[in-house]
Formats: sequence, C-alpha cells, structure tokens
Amino acid sequence: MDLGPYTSFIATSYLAAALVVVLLIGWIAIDYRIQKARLRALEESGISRRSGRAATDLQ
Amino acid sequence: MSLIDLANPTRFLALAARLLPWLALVTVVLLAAGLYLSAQAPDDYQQGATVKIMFIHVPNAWLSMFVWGVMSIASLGTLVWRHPLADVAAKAAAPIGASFTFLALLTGSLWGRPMWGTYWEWDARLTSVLILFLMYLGLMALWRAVEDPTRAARAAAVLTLVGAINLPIIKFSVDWWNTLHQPASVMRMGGTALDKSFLIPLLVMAVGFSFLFITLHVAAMRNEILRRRVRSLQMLQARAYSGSAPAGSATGQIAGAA
Amino acid sequence: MTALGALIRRDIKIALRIGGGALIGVLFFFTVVVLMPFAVGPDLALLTRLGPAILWLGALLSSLLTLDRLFTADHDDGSLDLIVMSRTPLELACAAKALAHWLAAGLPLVIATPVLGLLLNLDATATGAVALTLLAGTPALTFIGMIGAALAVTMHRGGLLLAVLVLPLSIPVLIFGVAASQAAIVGPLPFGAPFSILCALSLVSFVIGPFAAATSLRNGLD
Amino acid sequence: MTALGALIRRDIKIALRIGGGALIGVLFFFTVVVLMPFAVGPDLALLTRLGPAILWLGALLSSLLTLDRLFTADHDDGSLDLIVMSRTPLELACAAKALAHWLAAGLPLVIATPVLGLLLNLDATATGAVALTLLAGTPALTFIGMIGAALAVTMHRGGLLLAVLVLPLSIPVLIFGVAASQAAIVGPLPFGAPFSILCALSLVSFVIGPFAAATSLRNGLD
Amino acid sequence: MQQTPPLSPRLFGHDVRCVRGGREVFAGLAFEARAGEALAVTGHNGAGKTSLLRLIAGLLLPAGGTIAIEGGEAELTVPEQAHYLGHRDALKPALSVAENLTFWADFLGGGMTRPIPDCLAAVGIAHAIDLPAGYLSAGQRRRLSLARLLAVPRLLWLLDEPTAALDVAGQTMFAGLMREHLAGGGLIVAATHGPLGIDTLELRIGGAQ
Amino acid sequence: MQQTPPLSPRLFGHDVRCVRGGREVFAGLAFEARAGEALAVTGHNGAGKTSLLRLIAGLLLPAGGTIAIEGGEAELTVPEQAHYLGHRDALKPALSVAENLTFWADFLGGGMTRPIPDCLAAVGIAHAIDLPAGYLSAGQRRRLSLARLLAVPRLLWLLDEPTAALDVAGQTMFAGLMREHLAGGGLIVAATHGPLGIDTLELRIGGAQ
Ligand code: HEM
Ligand SMILES: Nc1ncnc2c1ncn2[C@@H]1O[C@H](COP(=O)(O)OP(=O)(O)OP(=O)(O)O)[C@@H](O)[C@H]1O
Ligand SMILES: Nc1ncnc2c1ncn2[C@@H]1O[C@H](COP(=O)(O)OP(=O)(O)OP(=O)(O)O)[C@@H](O)[C@H]1O
Ligand SMILES: [Mg+2]
Ligand SMILES: [Mg+2]
Repeated sequence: MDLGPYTSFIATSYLAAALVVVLLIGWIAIDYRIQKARLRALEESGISRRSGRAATDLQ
Repeated sequence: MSLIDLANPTRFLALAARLLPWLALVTVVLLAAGLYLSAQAPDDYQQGATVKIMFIHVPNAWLSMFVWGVMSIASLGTLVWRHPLADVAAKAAAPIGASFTFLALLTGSLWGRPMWGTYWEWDARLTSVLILFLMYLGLMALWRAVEDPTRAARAAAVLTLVGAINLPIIKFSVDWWNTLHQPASVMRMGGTALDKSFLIPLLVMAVGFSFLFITLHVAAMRNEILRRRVRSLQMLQARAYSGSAPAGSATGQIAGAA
Repeated sequence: MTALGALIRRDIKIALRIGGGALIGVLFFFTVVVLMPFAVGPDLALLTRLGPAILWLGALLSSLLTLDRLFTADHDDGSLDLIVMSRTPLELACAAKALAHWLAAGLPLVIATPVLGLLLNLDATATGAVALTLLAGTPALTFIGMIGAALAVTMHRGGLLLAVLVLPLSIPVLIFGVAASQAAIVGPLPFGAPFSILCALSLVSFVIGPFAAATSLRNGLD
Repeated sequence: MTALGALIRRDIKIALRIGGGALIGVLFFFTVVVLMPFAVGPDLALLTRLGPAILWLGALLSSLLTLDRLFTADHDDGSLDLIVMSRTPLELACAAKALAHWLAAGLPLVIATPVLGLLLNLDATATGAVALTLLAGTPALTFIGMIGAALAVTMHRGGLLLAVLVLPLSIPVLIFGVAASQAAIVGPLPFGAPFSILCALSLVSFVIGPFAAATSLRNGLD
Repeated sequence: MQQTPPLSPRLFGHDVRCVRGGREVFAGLAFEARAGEALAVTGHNGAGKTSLLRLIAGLLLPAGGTIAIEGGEAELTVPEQAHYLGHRDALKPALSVAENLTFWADFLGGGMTRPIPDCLAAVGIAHAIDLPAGYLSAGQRRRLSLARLLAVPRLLWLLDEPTAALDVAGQTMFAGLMREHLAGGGLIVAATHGPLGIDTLELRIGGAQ
Repeated sequence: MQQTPPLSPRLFGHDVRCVRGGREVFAGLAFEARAGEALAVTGHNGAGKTSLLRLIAGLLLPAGGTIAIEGGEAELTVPEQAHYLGHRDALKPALSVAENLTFWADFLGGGMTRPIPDCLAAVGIAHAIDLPAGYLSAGQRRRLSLARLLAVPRLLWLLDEPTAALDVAGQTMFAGLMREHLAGGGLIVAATHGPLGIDTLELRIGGAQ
C-alpha cells in the first residue's frame, strides 16, 4: 500500500488515534483496579456496606 | 429490565459486568473491519492517500458533538428528574468526549497541513470545535474543583446545558465573523456527494467508534460508581472508630417531643 | 418592587463604599489596556487598528473577573440564605443583583472608554462606536458571567475557574461587539446588523442568565 | 532543607489533587489566547505578527491571577501562623512556596506554549523563542506576584486588586520578554541583550520578592 | 404580610431523612409544633441540629420525608413564612446598623414593617444606629440580627444557637422577645446547647451523648 | 531540636499591653509559668485570651511590655520554642491524615520527630491514617491537630480552647497528654472556658463578668 508523499501525516493520525484510545482504555482499566482494591481493603477492615446501607447508595 | 431497575446502581453494576465483554467484542470487530475497509479504499483523485485520515477524523468529529449531547440529556436527568445515575453518566462521559474532540482536532490539523498548507486556520468549523474542546476541559475542571460529587453534579449540569445552547450560537456567529473580514480562504472537500468506496468504510468506522464510546462509557460509569462507594465507605470508616462517638448516631430519636 | 429596589440600592452602595470593588474593575481595565502597547510595540497605526479589539478584550476580562464575588460574598455572610428563602422569586433577585453589578462595575467601563481611546489613538467616531457597542454588550457579559458567579458558590472558589467556564460562553458577544465597532470605523458592512445581533444577545442573556444562576444557587447551597 | 522540601512537596501535591488549581491556569492561558483571534480577527498574518505579544499577555494574566490564593489559603486554615512561628526563616519559606507555585502553575504554561504557537501559526524558531523567554520570565512574574499575594493576606481580598497592584510592577518583564522573542524572530537586534536583561530581572525578583512578601506577612497577621 | 391565620397553624415533619456530603446524618425523624409552642432541638456536636433547621428553611433538600405548615398562609411555602437566624449574621460591615436593618426590612417585608428605630431599641442597640456594622462586637452583631426578626413579622422563627455571644442581660431580653412572639401565635424551632429561658418542647437528635 | 534545658525554663510576661483594631484590649498584664506548670487563661468573651496567646506566639506585636523565656534554648525566640494550637487547625482537606501530620513533622521538626503512626495512635485516630483530612469530623480534626504537638517536641504549648470539639473520652486522653508534657519539663499556657482536667495556675483577664 503506497500512501504517497504524506505517509507520515496519515501514519501519525492513525497512531495518535490508537494511542489516545489505548490511553483511555488503560486509564479506565487501572482506575477500575484501584477502586476495586480500595473497596476490598475497606471491606477487610470491617466496614461493610450493610453497616451504612443508606449512606452508600450513591447519594 | 425497566428504567427503575437501571436506576439502582447495584443493578447497573451487574448489568455492566454482563454487557461489557459483548460490547468490547462488537467494538473490536467493527473497528477491525473498518480499518481493513479503509486500507482497501482507493485514493481520492484530488486528495490522494490523505483521504484515509477522513476515516478517523470524521467519526471523532461526530462523536465529539454527540457526547456533549449525551451529557446534556444526562444533565437534564440530574436537574429535573434527579435520576441517581444521571450525574454518573455525565461525569464519566466528559473525559471520553474530550479525547474524541482532541482526536478530531489533531487529525483535522494533520489533514489540513497537506490540504491547506497550514495546520490551523481560524475557520468557523475548526474554531467552534476548539471551543468545544475548551468547554470539555472547563467542565472537567469543575468536576475536579468540588469534592462532594452530588454538589459538583448539579453545578456541572447547569454548565453543560448552557454550553449546549451556546455551541450552535458559536457555530453560527463564527460563520459570520469569518466572512466579515475576508472571504473564506478555506477550501474543503465536496463532502456530501461521497463515493460509495469511501462511504462504506467511513460508516463502519463511525459505528465502530460509537461502540467504542458506549463500551468505554459503561466501564467509566462503573468506575465512578465504585469510586463513590469507596468515598462513602471511607466516610463511614472515619466515623466508625471515632473514640466514644455514640453508637447508632445515624438515626434520629425523639425524646419528650410533641 | 420595594424588595428588588432595596437589593439594587444595597449592592450599589456596598460596591461604592471603602472596600467595595467597583473601581478596581476600571483600574484593571486601564491596566490591561495600557499593557497592550508594551506587548504589541509602539506602532501607532497597528494600535489604532487593534483599538476596538483591545478595548473589548479589556472590558471582557474586567467584567468577568470582577464578578467572582457577586454571589459568594452574600453566601459567606449568610445573606444568600435569606435571599433564597424570601418571597421574592430567586430569578428576579439574581437579575437585580446582576443589574446592580453592571451599574457599579460595567457602566464605568463604558465611561472610561473615551480616555483609553485617546491612548490608543482612536478618533472620535471609533471611540464612540466602541463605547456604544460596550454599552450594548457589557450587560450581556454581566448576565452571562452571573452563571459562573452562581457556580462559584457551589465550588467554594471563584477567580480563574469562573473565568475559564464563562469565557467560552461570552465569545459570541465579543465577536459581534468587535465586528460592530469595526463596521462603524472601516466598513464595508453596515454597523446595524452586528449591532442588532449584539443587542439580541444581550436580551437572550437577560433571560438565560437569571434562570441558570437561580437553578445553580438553589442546588448549590449546603 | 527538609523543612523547605516538605513545604514544596506539600504545595505541589495540593495543587494537583482534587480541588487544587494547578491546571486551571493553563486552561485560562489557553482560553485567553483562543479569545484573541475573535477580537483581532482571523487574519493569520497579523496573528503571527502579534503571536509573541499574545502569548506573553496570556501568560502574564494567568500567572498573576492564579497567585491570589498563594498565602490566603494558608492564612485561612491557620497554616500560615505555624509557618511564621517556625524555625525556618520566613523569607525562605516564602521562596519555597513561590517555587512550588511556579512548578505547578508556571511551568505548565511554558509547556503549553508550543501548542498555542501552532494555533497562531508561529514557526518553530518563533515558538522556541517565546517558550524560552517564558521559561526565563515566568519565575519573575511569580516572584513579583508573590508580593501582591502577601498583601492580599493583609487586605483580606485577593483577585483583581492583586492584579492591579502587581501588573505595573511586571511591565518590565513583559517588555523584555516580548522584545527578546521578537528579536529572535525578526531581528534586527540580537536575542541575547533583552534576554539577559530578562534573566537579570528574574534574579532580582528572586531576592526582592521573598523579602517583601515576608515583611508584609509578618506585619499582616492579626 | 402579617399572619392572621384562619386555623391555629401547625408545623410538622414526617419521616425526615437528611444526607450531607454523601453521609446520612439522621433518618426517620418526626416532629411537631403548634402555634404558641417552641421546639428546642438538642443533640451532641454533629448530630444534625443545624441541618434540621436548614431543611425546614428550604436551604437543604431532604433526602426523604415531608416538612409542612398546616393552617398557615396557604399560598406560601414553609421558608417564605419563616425567619432563619444562623451562625452567619447576614450583615454587611460596610453598611451602617440602620442601613443593614432597613435593607432586610425592605427586602423581606416589602415595606410593611415595624419602624427601624423601635426594633433597634427593643434589642438594645439604639445608640449604635449610625455605626458601621463592622465596628460592632460579636454580641452587638447578634443583637442586630435579632432586630430583623422584629422588623418583619413571620410565623415561624428558626434559630440556630440564638443565645451564643449574648451576655446574661441579652439572654433575658431575648427570652422576653421569644415569649412575645409565642404569645402572638408564633412558632419557634431553636437548636440549642443550653437553656433558652422559655418553656419548650424538646426534640433530641442522635441519642444521648 | 529536643529541649534539654540547662536551667529549669521560665516563661514570663511583664507589663504586657495589647491593642487591636485601635482599641486597647488589656494593659499592664503580668504572668509567669515555670517548667512543669500550666497556666489557664480565663475571662469573658472578648476579654483578650486569644490575643494574649497570639502575643506570646509572636503572631501579634505587643503595644508594650516584654514576653520572654528564661533558661530555654538561648538562641531561639519564644515562638520558635512554642507550639500554637488555635481555632483554625492548619489541616489541608485534600491531603490524607498521614500526609498532613508528616508535613508538619518535617516542616517544624526537621525530621527529628516521633514516628507518625505512634502519634496518631496516641490521639486515637490511627484507623483514619489514610483518609483525606476533609472527611474527618470536627473532633477528629482536633485530635489530628493535637498529634502535631506530640510529633515535634517543643518546650511551650500555647493552646486556645483545646478541648472544644472533643468528647469526654477525648478530654481525658488530652489531659493525660498534657500531664506527660508537664512531667517532661514542659510548659503550657491555655485559654479556656472550662476545666482542663489538670492542675493549673490561673490568669484572669478583664475582671469578673
Ligand atoms: C483541526 C481541523 C479540523 C476540525 C476541528 C474539523 C472538524 C470537523 C467536524 C466538527 C466535522 C463534522 C461536521 C459535520 O458533520 O457537520 C468534520 C467533518 C469533516 N471534515 Fe473536518 N475538521 C478539521 C479539518 C479538516 C480537514 C483539513 C479536512 C479535509 C480537507 C476535513 C474534512 C472533513 C470532512 C470530509 C468531513 C465530513 C463532512 C460531512 O460529513 O459533511 N476536516 N470536521
Ligand atoms: N457542608 C457540609 N458538607 C458535608 N457534611 C456536612 C456539612 N456540614 C455538616 N456536615 C456534617 O453533617 C453532620 C451534621 O452537622 P450539623 O452542622 O447539622 O450538626 P449540629 O448538630 O448542628 O452540630 P453543632 O452542635 O456542632 O452545631 C455532621 O456530621 C457534619 O460533619
Ligand atoms: N482581628 C481583629 N481586629 C480588631 N479587633 C479584634 C480582632 N480580633 C479581636 N478583636 C477585638 O479584640 C478583643 C479581644 O479579642 P479576643 O479574641 O482576644 O477575645 P477572647 O478573650 O479570646 O474571646 P473569646 O472568649 O470569645 O474567645 C475583642 O474586643 C475583639 O473585638
Ligand atoms: Mg449547629
Ligand atoms: Mg478566643
């Protein structure tokens, strides 16, 4: 596939798009792990959702 | 599964866990197909191979506006119906929308250099996208400025809605502003009469990016719900052990009243 | 009406007393405009050409940056609680406060414009045109900025964040303000068209501003 | 050194956490620069010519306007009392706080400059020159602005008043910053001369700023 | 503007729940007060006394439950029939004592108010009428806030630790004012740590300390 | 950094006069406290208790008189040998409990401090070590401020209503900490409205109310 004189522009576009998407996915995945770990730590330390049922419903 | 059920964050988490793998799969398939099709697409007689940038540029440009629309609807949900998931949806969408806008700007500039000979032109459409980007960033700054998510949500909702009114205004006024000083020095591709060989890959890519957005959005909403759960558990923890704080102080009792 | 009149009178009085902020805005306007020649260089022709733009930018920044205490001052001392509870609709009270702010901090900018026009080598027509557009446009800036000022109550911080949130919203006003001034000075388009759009923007902001601000205030108290 | 290091680390951490203001300055810088074409018109040649001036003005306003909470935040929560009482000389503590502020809010401006340079159609040399002058000049702005930030503690108000007090003091920095950038872009003067004056201004401000701020803080507590 | 209630008005709350900053402060709270009655809200620090007053004043949104006035002025909401006296005193230091009070009388009462000098005399700061409010001591500022309650008649007084900063003479004076208000068919809900000097019902939040 | 005083140190004030906002608050005040002694400053609201503490802390300039420490570390001023615990707690809500305390330990003590977890345990908030300080209740914030006094050793503690916001258990805990400090040769000056739970000398400002 020959992309002519502007190969670098096209490649940069695709790479940048890939990079941004990967960063987004990575951020969301890592964030998920962090929150999960924190929840687990909190629950291990004896704070259960039930003890504060009302407080934990997203308010 | 009714809307009421979805309003329950726990239900949402369960649903998200079931849906996410499928959403991700559809996204991957669509994007792979789109990439393959766009690689196969012929060169444009005028623009040469650079037309390939279109296949990312246009979906991202569309999504940049679409996401603000999603956030506006969510904001109505926050302000009018006080739906418990609405502000989660709005907050989770902002960084994703900002990323798409950034990509639209970036790929547009990279396309502009070979086409117009400059990375940037103060043209109506370009400028209004740039402002959209700034508004995304401002909104994210607002979310960051307030520690309590429910209070932040209402402020952000007002701003989102006002921004939604403002965007078309900017779009039109910028048109005006441009022609006032000098004729549009911007040439651009015909646009509407797009050949099938470009249209199909473009549409596949657009649908693929839309699914990417949905997938990421659901995942980000899940994170946000967990984050709030962590926050309220931390607050409980702050109270739980405090030396001699009276147990059961959370419930009100009446002594000797009425 | 007594209630709204009282609110306007009080806010103007406070702005003009010692410690009030009415004149700081004008000073800032002055400073920014005086700063421009230092940045742009002493090229008089260029300065003249840029004159309306500079004046409008200065007025824009100064209007927005003086707004940050519009509601937070009342929030901090508890007045806002009573205003929200009162029998006056909150939208009207917000509009009255914005009007008072414009009288105390926006109008002086218009009055200061001729002096600054001299510094920028603008002729009488040009200065007049800019002053007229500012007269029509600064109310819009105040009423749009009010939304940011109300958000500042929720955020417990004003200042730059407010400016960042509000500046994009005020871009149309800037565009038509400068366009109308330029039209009056160099043509070729008629002054009327952009000027009437400017007025229309002001009118729209009179409606949207108070409603958005009131919504945000109602939800932002704690 | 432990003490000063701890202070710098703390201030940077707070600026970057939720509720911190580090990135708002950059956003404001962006917004102001994007605003300019709306005022001046979308004429790329003119914008290119004005580029360094626009970037410098944006950086100046953004540096000064982010400074208003530098000391008042610590004053409001009582930290400032403890900092004044501590065994660390107050001048050094002030300098450390200013340094932290520059790292969190000034340096990002320098980093954002190339992107904005693209929007204003500046070429690589010009962008480089402006970024370099900003790198040398923004510390001066922070250390001069610090004086105003310290006065804000005494006056119980920051914001615009601070800007009005400090802007005149920062005019020399602006002049030599723009002059050095222009020299690098179009000549005819050598880049070196104004640039070394800029550096000298920064060095002087490193001495005067902390002393003036410390004096003002010592006298301003109550 | 003056209340001439057809029935004897009754303030009540039912199953009220309060959430602040994502944390439940109290839930299932019920209370009631009739014309001529004062309700003292007590409880340890952080129990939610101030929060309850702000809920009644409409300044916080309840997470559940209802709060209403029966038999008051039908077309008005609860906050519109109430005075709220919080920790922050809603005074502008740059304005004089008279200017401050006149503003609130005009703004809240629409001009139908008791004469300003009378109100100031009743709370014992008539001598300071032309001083800027910024020069007042904490106790004098509190007295000026109290004058607002007299200047504009309202059915319900919501008072948050009203006697804080008042000296002994001031507390006696204020107890007299409250008694007058109750005798005129008014209602009082007051958050307090100490005795108010009048007969009250008690609403205890958060259990014994 | 630790005080190993050569002589038994003595804090004294002589003929101290305080003017605030152009008004004399008190004049001709004299006081004295020796190592191991606590001085309780009492007086009605506005008498000048807080002002006196801030004078000693060097945060206000006396309009007359002298305040000094004899027999402390010679090259240090009074404020440099003192801890000040005021109404405002010098905590940053965005930082965690540990980060807040570590900062003050590093900044005030130059690293020569008691371990942070020990200090937090001593004031009873060890469980909250990683929480943002903004989530703490008023009483817990006060405990965190107290931990600062333990983390960095200082000869003189200046305490402004230290037991405000503390519950009963907290007050007992704090009385123990003060006793320890005094037993180690420290000095305390505390403004207070109520009893502190330790033996004190009394300094009354402004006469009886
Ligand atoms: C930074 C620069 C650019 C930005 C911000 C930008 C923004 C946008 C936006 C917002 C759209 C969607 C508009 C709509 O559907 O109504 C769009 C579509 C499009 N853009 Fe760009 N654009 C940029 C540069 C370019 C360049 C250089 C080209 C090619 C020469 C280009 C070609 C297109 C095409 C072909 C479409 C689809 C048109 C249509 O659907 O009608 N864009 N762009
Ligand atoms: N602005 C706020 N945001 C979040 N939580 C808050 C806020 N204000 C108070 N709270 C929390 O709500 C609870 C109740 O506070 P409230 O002020 O109603 O207590 P109170 O009974 O009035 O206490 P006090 O006796 O100290 O006046 C407390 O636990 C407090 O931490
Ligand atoms: N910042 C200030 N500016 C001017 N005067 C002040 C200031 N702060 C306090 N004062 C005045 O100084 C006097 C003493 O105040 P101070 O705070 O020392 O009293 P206090 O004994 O601590 O009272 P409290 O028991 O209420 O804490 C008061 O009359 C007060 O009005
Ligand atoms: Mg309370
Ligand atoms: Mg005191």
